[in-house]
Amino acid sequence: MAETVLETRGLTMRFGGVVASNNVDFKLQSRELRCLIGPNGAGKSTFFKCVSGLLTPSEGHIYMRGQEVTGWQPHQIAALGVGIKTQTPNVMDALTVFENIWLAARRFHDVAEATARTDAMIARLALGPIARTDVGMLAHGERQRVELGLVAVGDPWLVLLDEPAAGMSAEDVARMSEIIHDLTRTAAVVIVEHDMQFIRAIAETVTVFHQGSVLMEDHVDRVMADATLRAVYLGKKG
Amino acid sequence: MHRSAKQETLTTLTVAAGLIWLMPMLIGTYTLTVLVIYGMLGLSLGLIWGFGGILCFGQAAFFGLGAYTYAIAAINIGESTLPMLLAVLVPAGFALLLGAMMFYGRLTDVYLGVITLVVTLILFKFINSTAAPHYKIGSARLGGFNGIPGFQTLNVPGDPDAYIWGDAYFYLCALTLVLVYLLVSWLLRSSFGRVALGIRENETRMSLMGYDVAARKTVLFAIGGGIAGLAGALFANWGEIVTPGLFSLGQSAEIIIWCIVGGLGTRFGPVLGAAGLAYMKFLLGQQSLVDNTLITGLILVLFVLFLPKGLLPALTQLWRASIGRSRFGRKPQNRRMRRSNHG
Amino acid sequence: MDLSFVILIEMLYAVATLVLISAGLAVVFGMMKVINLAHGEFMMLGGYATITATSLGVNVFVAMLVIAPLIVGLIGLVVERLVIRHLYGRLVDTMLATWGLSLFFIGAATMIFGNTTTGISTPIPGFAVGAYQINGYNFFIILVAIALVLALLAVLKGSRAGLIARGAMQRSDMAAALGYSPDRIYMATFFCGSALSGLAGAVLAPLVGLVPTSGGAYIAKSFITVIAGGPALIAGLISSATSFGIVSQIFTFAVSPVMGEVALLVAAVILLRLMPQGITSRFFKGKL
Amino acid sequence: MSLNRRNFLGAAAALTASPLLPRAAFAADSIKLGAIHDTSGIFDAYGKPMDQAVRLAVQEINAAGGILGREVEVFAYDTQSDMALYSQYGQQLTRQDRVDVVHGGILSASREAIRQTMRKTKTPYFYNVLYEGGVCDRNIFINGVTPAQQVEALVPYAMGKAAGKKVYILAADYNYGQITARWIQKFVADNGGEVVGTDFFPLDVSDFGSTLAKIQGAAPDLVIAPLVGGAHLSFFRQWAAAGMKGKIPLASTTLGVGNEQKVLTAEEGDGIMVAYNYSQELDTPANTAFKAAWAKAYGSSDNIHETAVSTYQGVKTWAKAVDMAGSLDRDALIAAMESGISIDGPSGKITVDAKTHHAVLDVHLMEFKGQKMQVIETLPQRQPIDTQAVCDLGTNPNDNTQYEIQI
Repeated sequence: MAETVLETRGLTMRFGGVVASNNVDFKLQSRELRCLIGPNGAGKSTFFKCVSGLLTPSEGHIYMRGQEVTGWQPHQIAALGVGIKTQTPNVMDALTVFENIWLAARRFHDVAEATARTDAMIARLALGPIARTDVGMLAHGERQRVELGLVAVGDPWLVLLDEPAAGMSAEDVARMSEIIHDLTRTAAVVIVEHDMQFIRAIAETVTVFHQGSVLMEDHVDRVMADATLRAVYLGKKG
Repeated sequence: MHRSAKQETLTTLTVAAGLIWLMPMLIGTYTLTVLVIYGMLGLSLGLIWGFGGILCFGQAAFFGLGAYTYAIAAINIGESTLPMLLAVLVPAGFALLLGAMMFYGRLTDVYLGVITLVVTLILFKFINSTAAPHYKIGSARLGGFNGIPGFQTLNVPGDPDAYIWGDAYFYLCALTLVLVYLLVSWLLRSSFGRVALGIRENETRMSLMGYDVAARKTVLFAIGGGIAGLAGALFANWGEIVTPGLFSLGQSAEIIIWCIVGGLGTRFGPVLGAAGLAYMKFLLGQQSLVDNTLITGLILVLFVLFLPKGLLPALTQLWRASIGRSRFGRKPQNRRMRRSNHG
Repeated sequence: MDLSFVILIEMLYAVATLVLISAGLAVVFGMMKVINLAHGEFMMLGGYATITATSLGVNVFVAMLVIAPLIVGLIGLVVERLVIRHLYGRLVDTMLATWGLSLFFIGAATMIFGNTTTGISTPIPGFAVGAYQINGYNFFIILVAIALVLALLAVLKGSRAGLIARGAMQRSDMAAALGYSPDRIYMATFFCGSALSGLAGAVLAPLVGLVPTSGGAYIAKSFITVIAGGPALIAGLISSATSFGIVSQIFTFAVSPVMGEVALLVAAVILLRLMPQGITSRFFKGKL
Repeated sequence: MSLNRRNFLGAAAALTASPLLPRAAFAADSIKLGAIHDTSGIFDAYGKPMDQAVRLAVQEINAAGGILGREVEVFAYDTQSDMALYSQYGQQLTRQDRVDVVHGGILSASREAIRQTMRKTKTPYFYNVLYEGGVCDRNIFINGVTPAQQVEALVPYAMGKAAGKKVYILAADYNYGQITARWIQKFVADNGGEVVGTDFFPLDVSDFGSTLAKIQGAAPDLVIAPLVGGAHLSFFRQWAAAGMKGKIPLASTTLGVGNEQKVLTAEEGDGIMVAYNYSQELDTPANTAFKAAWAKAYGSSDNIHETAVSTYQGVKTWAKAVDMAGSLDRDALIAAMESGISIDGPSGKITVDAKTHHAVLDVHLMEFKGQKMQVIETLPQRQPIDTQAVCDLGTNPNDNTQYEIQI
């Protein structure tokens, strides 16, 4: 019986008079991979920020592995063993690749163990040649990969990724898919994504957001075939 | 990592010993003492600003608090050991409270600047208006604008009549600075220091990695406050009087200028900037052709415009560019100011 | 009755003074996101410009309202060209550079005018309210502050230049896209901001003894007022000046002028702790 | 500018210790006089003329053949209105330059910053400034007026000019102001008056609007305002601007020390009552000669003020005592100073009080008129009664305290 690692009940977020996220109920089983899609302004990013602690929801509850985490700070949520990656590459530019990943590992392990895990992660991500380079000097795709390394090195059981494939080359996207699949061996993964190509490549179940609410939730192929969705998605996005 | 740390400590000790031996032949020890103390004060801001990204417009508050704590405690106790300790703990505690208030309130850059500036002003205005006789802590009158003179100066622990002053006091201050410097180096090499660097670079990312950013910044801020307090106590012993001027914005400004000129993100830069600029001010007091404030201001503007990284990083880069390239063929790769020695 | 009227006037005067000393800083910060820490020294220079012009025989009101703003505005223009424009987008660096400029101006003024206190006397006589004599000049300051706010409103809302400026305030690239050089806009804004600082310094000059370090007394207060006001220029300026002015005057009358100043500072700390982005980030959203 | 250059050259010459002037007339080694004043920064209005006074006095001494046949050489430092630099230059003077005497210090804080250094190194120290009184230290000589000397004379005179007996006090919030306010309270009571309010203002307060309202609420017959510095000057402006002048008379123990009578307009200043040891308007031969000498050396005598004159007189008194002692030995000098020595300076006769090392001097009651301090009446040879009440170096030569005089 799979454990529910993430659950929201009646999650609502208002900004002034605007309801960005409206009464969202959401459930995620362990080692499940779920993509959140929807047009711009559909509320998926707001949902993501609420779950990762960057925003405190106006109403509703968030549970992780059965524990209520509503209103927790991001660092408290991350400390549970949740890996989070925000939209734009979010790394420490003036530090080297090694230092970036080492800092993430050090949060959960002692110095020797953190160093060993960092080396392993660098090898796994094929970052070896640039391990001693400042992240600020790297290309966009490499930075995204480094950030994925930060997320993965802590052995999370839940991973939240906001547009991991944005602005990447096809080659980078392929490598990214591989890493994400790797992650699902130990963790449940939530991905907010625009890139349908990428979603088709990796997703099974997707949740579609529209105007702050969950419009539908189904297997990717059925969702893609759905006429309502087409109207919503393509109508808005053109 | 261990080897390089040991090597660096050795280098620090050698250079320090050389300077402590050489400098008294060039400059009077009395002046040197205050340069050393300012160096420590510069280092305190260099630590929290250069390595923690916390721009504090009120470092003088901790400096003044350390000096006043020492003076008040020394008058009441009549022996200097406990007052010295208090002079570190009280400013550190104050910084801890202030830091917690600011960082848990998620205040950043400009807003942080305003709060630290305002708190310094409040302290200054308060201390400045304590001339009336009822402002007393124990048997120590706060003295308002005139400050507190005539307190017990540093003595050999346990023996209040064995004063440490003159040359001995210079060597003591210099040694203390070396110790603080090594302590800061150790701190920055430790995981705590590396995390602080990470926070300086990207707070959000670090908190998403599970680090309690507010707590870490608060602790770093308190350490900086404690070092500034120590410098303040040493300064009180040197000047044998404490005045509200220690809390002034002008004093805060000078500390910031020292760091900018010396080089942010380095440990030695702020020390160098502090000692160098303070000595320049001392020399300028012996002429009256050009106003000293004008020169200080000009230096600050020129550095921000043309050498924003400060002297030390610029010199290091120059050194690497000329010597480093020819001998090791390694290109300087750091975009910003810091180098790390992991692994 | 007389006393309460006097207190009311003093409160209005305190608010007006805060508006006046903060306006220049607020314009520059609101439009350009530049904190000009030499603002106090611009005020000091405005004071000296007034005194010098008056001693050369210029009518004191002309000196205060025309000559001082013009001269300080021009100084600001030079500063913008030489220093500020190299630092756009680097908030902390501009703060440090303008702090350096502030020291530079103090030194320069010391070399030119000396440290001896100078000043001019108030050009408006006092008058009686019941048993109390009131400084008539206070009314002049209140009037100038009101006129200043109205003028700012008119310019920002009513004129083409204001429209462009507001656009630049929101997004600097948009103004550029519309064919206006942001460089020009910034230059003009800094000129206006400096001129306002000069005006404030000039208008306040008759009330205080002027020395080259006079600016220091203003910069902290205006800095606090502007930051606590938050993103909306005029609404922020008025709301924070009003809150701080009233708080400080209550404590001034109840306790002492020092406690008034301390109360202002404490209020600022509490306010920023509660509303880290300033008053108008919570209230008056999207207003000017 | 020429003045600045002279200062600079003077300092440079002092530093290299090789004056270019012909020195054949003097014995081989000169007498070293340390001078330490704020000649830049916010206190330079006080410090610059004091520095000039030292140089003028030394110039005159050397022109008359020096002291003990030796030339006097000035070692001057500018403390830039920074208290930390006092400690620094104080050490420089005593340890490095090894001067024979130090004149200087302006604020009480600056005096306290160097007093112990002077005492430890046995360097005689002359503090030539009016101050709050109470310093009791055998190594220091002070020739400025203390509050009791001023207030004792000023209060009865000012109260005589007032319509009633109610007095309001506005004082600078630091040591000097606090102590002076207490002396005013005492002398007001002694003269049968009543103090209806006392307010203290830190030195940076410049807005007195609320204070004006408060004073009017209390409706006093006389306001005495020992306010200090540039910011406080605005009180006198705002007082006049509100039309209070002519309604309630005003007295001060500080206004005019920095030549403030020249900054206020005649309309603002006229009628304010003060009491000092010196006014430029003193019509004595000594003062006329002094002003002429000053004008000859510095171009104009406009910037002479009380502390400059005190400094001038301090140097002259020291020179006389060294001559009398016949040596530069500190204890011989102190003995000579304690012998009841006196000089006739621009401000009148100055006698050293052996018991306190303070000065017995003339206090002149004055009123501001047309940007000048007109002398109304001279009270000759007033004793420093406040310090005398607590300090007796004759019976207790090792005393080293600044007493807070209980009134």
